[in-house]
Amino acid sequence: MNTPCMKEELQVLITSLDSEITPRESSSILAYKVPIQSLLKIMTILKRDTRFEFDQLQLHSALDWPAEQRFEALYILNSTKTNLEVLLTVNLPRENAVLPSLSSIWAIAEWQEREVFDMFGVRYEKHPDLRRIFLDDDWIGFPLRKDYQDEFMLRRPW
Amino acid sequence: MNTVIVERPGTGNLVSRFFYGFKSLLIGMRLTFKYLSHPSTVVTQQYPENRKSLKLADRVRAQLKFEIDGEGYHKCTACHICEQQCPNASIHVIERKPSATGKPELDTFIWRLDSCTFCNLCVMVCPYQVLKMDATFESSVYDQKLLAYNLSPYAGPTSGVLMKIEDPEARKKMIEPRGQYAGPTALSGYPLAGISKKQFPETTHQGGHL
Amino acid sequence: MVNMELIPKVTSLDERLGAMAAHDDSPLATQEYFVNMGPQHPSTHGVLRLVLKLDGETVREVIPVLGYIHRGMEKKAETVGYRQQVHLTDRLDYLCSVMNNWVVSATIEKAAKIELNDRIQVVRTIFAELQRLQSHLLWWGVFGMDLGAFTPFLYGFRDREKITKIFEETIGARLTMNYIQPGGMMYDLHPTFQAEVKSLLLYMKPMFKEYDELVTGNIIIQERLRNVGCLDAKSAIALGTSGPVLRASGVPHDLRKSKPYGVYDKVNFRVPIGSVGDCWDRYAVRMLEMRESVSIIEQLIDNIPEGKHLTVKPGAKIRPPAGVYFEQMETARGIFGVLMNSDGSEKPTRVNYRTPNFHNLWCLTKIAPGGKIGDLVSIISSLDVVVPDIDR
Amino acid sequence: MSVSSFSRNIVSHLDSSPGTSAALFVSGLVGTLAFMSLMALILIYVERKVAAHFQCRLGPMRVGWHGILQSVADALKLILKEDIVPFSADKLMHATAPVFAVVAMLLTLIAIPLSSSLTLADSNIGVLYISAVSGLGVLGILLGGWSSNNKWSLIGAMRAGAQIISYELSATLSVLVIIMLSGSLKLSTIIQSQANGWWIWRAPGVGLIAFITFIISSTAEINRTPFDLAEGESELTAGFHTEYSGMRFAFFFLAEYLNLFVVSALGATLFLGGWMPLHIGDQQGLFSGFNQVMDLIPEFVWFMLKTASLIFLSMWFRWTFPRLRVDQLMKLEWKILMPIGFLNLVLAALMTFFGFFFFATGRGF
Repeated sequence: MNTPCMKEELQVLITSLDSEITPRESSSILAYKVPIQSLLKIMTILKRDTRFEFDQLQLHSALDWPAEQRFEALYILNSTKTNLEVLLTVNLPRENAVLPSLSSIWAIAEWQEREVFDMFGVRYEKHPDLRRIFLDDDWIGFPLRKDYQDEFMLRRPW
Repeated sequence: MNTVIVERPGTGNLVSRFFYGFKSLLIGMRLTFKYLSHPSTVVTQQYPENRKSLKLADRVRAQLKFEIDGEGYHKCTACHICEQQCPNASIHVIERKPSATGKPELDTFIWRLDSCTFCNLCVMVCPYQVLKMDATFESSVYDQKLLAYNLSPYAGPTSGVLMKIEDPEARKKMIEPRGQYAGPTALSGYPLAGISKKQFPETTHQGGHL
Repeated sequence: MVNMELIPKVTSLDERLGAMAAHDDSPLATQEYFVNMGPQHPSTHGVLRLVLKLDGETVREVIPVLGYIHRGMEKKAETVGYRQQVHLTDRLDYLCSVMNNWVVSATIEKAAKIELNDRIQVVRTIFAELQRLQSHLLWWGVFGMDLGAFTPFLYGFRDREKITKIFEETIGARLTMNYIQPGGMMYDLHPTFQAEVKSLLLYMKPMFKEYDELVTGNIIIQERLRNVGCLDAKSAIALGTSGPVLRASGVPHDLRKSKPYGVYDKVNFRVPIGSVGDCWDRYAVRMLEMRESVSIIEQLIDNIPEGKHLTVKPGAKIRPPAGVYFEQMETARGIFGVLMNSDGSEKPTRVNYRTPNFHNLWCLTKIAPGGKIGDLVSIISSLDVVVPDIDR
Repeated sequence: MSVSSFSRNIVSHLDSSPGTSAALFVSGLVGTLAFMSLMALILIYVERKVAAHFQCRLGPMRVGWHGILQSVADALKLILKEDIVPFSADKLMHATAPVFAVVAMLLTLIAIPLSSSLTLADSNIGVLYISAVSGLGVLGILLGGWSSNNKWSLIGAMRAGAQIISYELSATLSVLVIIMLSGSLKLSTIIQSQANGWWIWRAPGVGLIAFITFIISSTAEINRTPFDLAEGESELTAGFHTEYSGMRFAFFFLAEYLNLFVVSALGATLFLGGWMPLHIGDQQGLFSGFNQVMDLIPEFVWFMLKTASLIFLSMWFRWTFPRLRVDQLMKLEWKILMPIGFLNLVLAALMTFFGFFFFATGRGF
């Protein structure tokens, strides 16, 4: 099932999808940088591909790179048939961060995206129910941004 | 993959299910009656009464303690490794430099039970095995402030330094006794007596923006 | 580039509920009403809040409202070093703390390229399976209690206590263990460990028969679980479920088999899967998993190789090279994954937990509508949610 | 003073002048209340102990020897507890509901014959009276659930209403079998008719089926597991008494346990011969020696033993079975118990007509 040869085929497939796809260095699993414009298209193709069948969105999260003024959205796709997994990352600006919603492809994305919105403030196009998920509706700020501060945070004195 | 499909509950007409159901209820009642009729199967431990016979495992982590030798001395050199490893800043090592020797030595070793998660990292990293976890679990008090302990019985050098001095009186001069609640207390949500404001800079509210 | 019209307005819970409340004006329509199930409710297993739209006894819509035990674990994880990461995961899914520890440790080991010996792998596998057994026993008891039978709860806890005792001997803790560390385990096995585990296995085997007599065979249980909360394989996958919930829907996806870690590739065990995906299948899959856990422990307990229990010095600094690291394993509730981003310093810049309960919970919104309140209770219970794991 | 002489005193009081009737009324009321409270306290203690041992526990052990005073301590605690009434509750209804529940039970209690002489009111429509008055209890539950202004309470109350009214049917059907066999509505006559043997075995099959139906439906009527949907704590937090605390909660609790006692006593009276000792055949028959030995045990003890065993059975159910779902509950009544009850009634009618039961001589038509 999960053979090295299949992994190579997957690499070939992903790089052929869009000319702007580049491998993401320094990652423990197979990872690619994807341009934001073609994200929805690439995800749809990967979901529908009969050979690999990435039927699960295993994880959706984001990284904050304050020095470069960007977020990096992470999508780990997983296949319950072939057990392959691949990490796709999308760079997006920190100001007015918007991503396309994947909830039409994987149902679980609806809530994963709500979490990323709650923690990073990334908003999603065509999201069916964009609300905060863990924090109060009137919470100010997005806690997992690196520059987040509030009065309850304790600082380690040493 | 070696899979197995789990069994489904039996189907059948109403009559057979009715009799099956009757039987299954009786089987369940037989099981519970077995336990009722065998008082030896009772597993209850009556805790405060059984204190004397209560036997906890050796490794139970319920309280941080100092290893104290027969003379009442410890081996802590105030190296701060445990303090750095503590994930919750529950340990605060305060050292002093007596003018006689000029060498840093332990003054008080503050350990906060209220924020400790008993992760055991401090015990693991201690280079001199000064710290140990103890099974004393009855540590509830009525005031949270009483959960900040000083573990060190005295302020002074390690047992290694002290034992080199022959004269007990001279040793006594080098050390100063410290009580269980001596010294200032480490990080917390509220200030405790003896902590300078400087150590805890006020954080201001700077919320992000939508 | 950004089409502002497509971005939905950020709403609040009140607005969401207000939109739901639009009711039918026809004279025959019955009045639907909202009930808050939780945050304090006996069968939501903690502080999970479900807003229910009910029509009499029938559930029309379920909206989970989270965050009542959100502690900002991921933010906290950014402030502590790699060695301190492990004990934080004890507090996520507190019933699988050893397995959570293992995932974090494995991520750090992968990042920092720490080698492990065979003893560590075998002992970790044994502990993971003991934990799975322990966790499922608790679930079994609570499941019985949610369905109204109080006695299984006590029996489950009685037998779980025996495993907890074994943990207490070797680890020194009963719930938040912090046992598996990057590079090995905190302690070596207790001298009596093997004997105790063997007597436990002998004890457990007849107990499974008792569980079947008391609960599995019971007609009321069978009728309450059969064809309740059916989750078909396709939506189970799309909703991101994992673990027993996914397998009960007939998808044989088990990381222990498909991406073996520890020594799972060296032991024989079966993966129980369901056929319908209802509450019964979820129940039966877990019951069979307990038996498989016993068989895995049985195969390993006599074959623990010799070796050190910790391959790195406990005080040594861990500084993995910069990069994203992801590791996932099969805990008792599903796939627990840890994603860490390192910048080469002593602390990770981002830690993300892919928790099984967060992903398993949402199928509730799809399978609960149409059932009765009692069905909702058995569905929640069959999903085996642990709320701190959802909220983090 | 033995029980029979005590009751003879009561009877002699009844014959005395009307001036003493006020004193009699007060003493009767106080006596019933005392008996009721004592019975509830004992039952709660026993339930906790029995439950504990079903579950490999010890149960209450601290207050008194083996926790024997535990329920007294609990009662004291409940009396001293703050009486919380929800802000938006219907205050009057909220206060009356527990009283309804207790009074209904109190009224049923007076018709139960504790022994041949110790009966407070041996009405000639005793069975009818009991089934009519015990129906009042549901009013308390409905009122309590409705007036609390809490949705969980309301759901619980509605469930209880539907459940009790439905199961009243099959309970009555099974009681009808005994009425038909004994030919009387008077409880003492029903007991007398079992002098040659209890109805549970004397009417082959029919008696047993009626007994099982009665046990199931009466368990449902008093809202005990597996039919505790009205208060099922895992579904409705506490059902109709979610918003009750302190003494009012204690009243519901009291009513629940007295209900258990009344229902078991009624079951014992109808099917197990009440205070009548275990007899096989009449005094001249083959088992006359056996019957004489059985007569040595006092009637009151017989009655209490039978009631206690039925109470134990109910506790056994409660600590073994899970709860039914609300639609299954209705299905069980209307699709299974009701048809069986009707069928059984027809069989009983045939049996009575042909005198087709054991020791039918001198009875029947």
